[in-house]
Amino acid sequence: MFTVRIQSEDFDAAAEAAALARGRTDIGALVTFAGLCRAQDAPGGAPLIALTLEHYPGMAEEEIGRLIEQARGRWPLIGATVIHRFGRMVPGDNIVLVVTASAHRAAAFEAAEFLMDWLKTSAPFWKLEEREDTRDWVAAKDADDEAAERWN
Amino acid sequence: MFTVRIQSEDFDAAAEAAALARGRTDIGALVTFAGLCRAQDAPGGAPLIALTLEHYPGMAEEEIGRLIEQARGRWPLIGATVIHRFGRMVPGDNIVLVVTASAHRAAAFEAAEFLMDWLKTSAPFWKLEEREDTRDWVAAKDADDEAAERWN
Amino acid sequence: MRILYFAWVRERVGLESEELDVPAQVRTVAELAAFLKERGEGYAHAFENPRVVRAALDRRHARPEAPLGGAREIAFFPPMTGG
Amino acid sequence: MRILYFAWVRERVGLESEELDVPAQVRTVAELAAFLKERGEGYAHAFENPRVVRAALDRRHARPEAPLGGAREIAFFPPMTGG
Repeated sequence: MFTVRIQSEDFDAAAEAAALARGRTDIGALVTFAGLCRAQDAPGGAPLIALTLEHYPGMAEEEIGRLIEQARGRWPLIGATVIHRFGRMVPGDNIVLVVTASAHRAAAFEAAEFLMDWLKTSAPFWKLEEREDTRDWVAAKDADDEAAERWN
Repeated sequence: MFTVRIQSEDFDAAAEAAALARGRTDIGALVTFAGLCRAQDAPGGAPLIALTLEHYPGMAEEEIGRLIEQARGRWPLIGATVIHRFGRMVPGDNIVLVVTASAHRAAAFEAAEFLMDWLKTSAPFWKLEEREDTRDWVAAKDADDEAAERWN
Repeated sequence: MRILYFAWVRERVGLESEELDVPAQVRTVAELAAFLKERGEGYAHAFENPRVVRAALDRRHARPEAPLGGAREIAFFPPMTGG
Repeated sequence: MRILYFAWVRERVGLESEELDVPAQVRTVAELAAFLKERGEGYAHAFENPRVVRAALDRRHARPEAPLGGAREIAFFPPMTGG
């Protein structure tokens, strides 16, 4: 089962992982990654009040679907679920969920990392950070590009 | 929060991950690994009926605690939970849970993989497999030793 | 052609999307960005550093040299920061 | 000294644990394994290939050459297969 959802509502990581595994006896490894909104990026910086995620409807689903297809070509996945939220979030809120299921742990771990690395650099989402006196679009990080490039 | 539990009862992966994140705003990445009992190891082999996990009470908790200390020395972890079950399990059942929480995804992913790799080779647990006509202790895999050694 | 703008490209242009008749001599993504840059102050600001503006043609990432071809939709946006 | 056995080492020895007065000349983990091997058929089977039997002294992994020292508990078991 391979699923992509782009939604403003929160998700239930546990329920999504359980849904992938339910009734199956061929899954040996289930990896769940949840990305959350943090209050502070840099020590001493002004705390984050909220994050607004803008996305490109239609393309976001399609691009993540293409990433899942690439992951399936590289690892023997039994299932994967990716959920990415949009809209306004406050510290502690869920932003993104990746669940991967495979017979063995290396495939599940690597596919989850691959999906997260590429989500960051190729899924059409943009973060706007609100702090007390500022409102800034987050700049893309070179470290994220490098994380994605390591799979090439 | 760092927790080790060795138990015969099932665990709730979702509740454990939620417990690590509850009320915090400094966690950016939460990785959950669940290892499950599979019905079949080799294609064409006799299906597994059940798995019995034997463990060394006392040492199991202590050894996993030492692994968590090593992981904390290598990655900036905010929290980690490891639960390993013992007793008889059937295909589809949970066996082991590792949850790691960190500000950033690379640390959370790597620490979870490190803990799983070392759990396999150094935590005192032994699997007995029941198939229709056989009852065998699982042999340790060279691949698992190699997976653990890559962290050295 | 339908043109979409996202994040600070959208804010600078001042539009979420628009329909535009693209002149025949504008053949690539980069040529369209250069054409848009001349349409006013907001566009000039959005495309002031064309190398940082990314594009997608019919919802697939496209390089600056990609031909517009028969694409019905093009989007311009900053490097992505989701996940 | 308290001696524990796990998995197929336990099954072959036929005991989960026992208390034993270890002779003074038995100083290391390997020497104790060799000493146990002579105690009967089950022990001989359990320790037939001493290199595959692992040990823990007071609940910490110990190499064959590790001295027993003042340890109160030693465990013998096959390579671990948890996780």
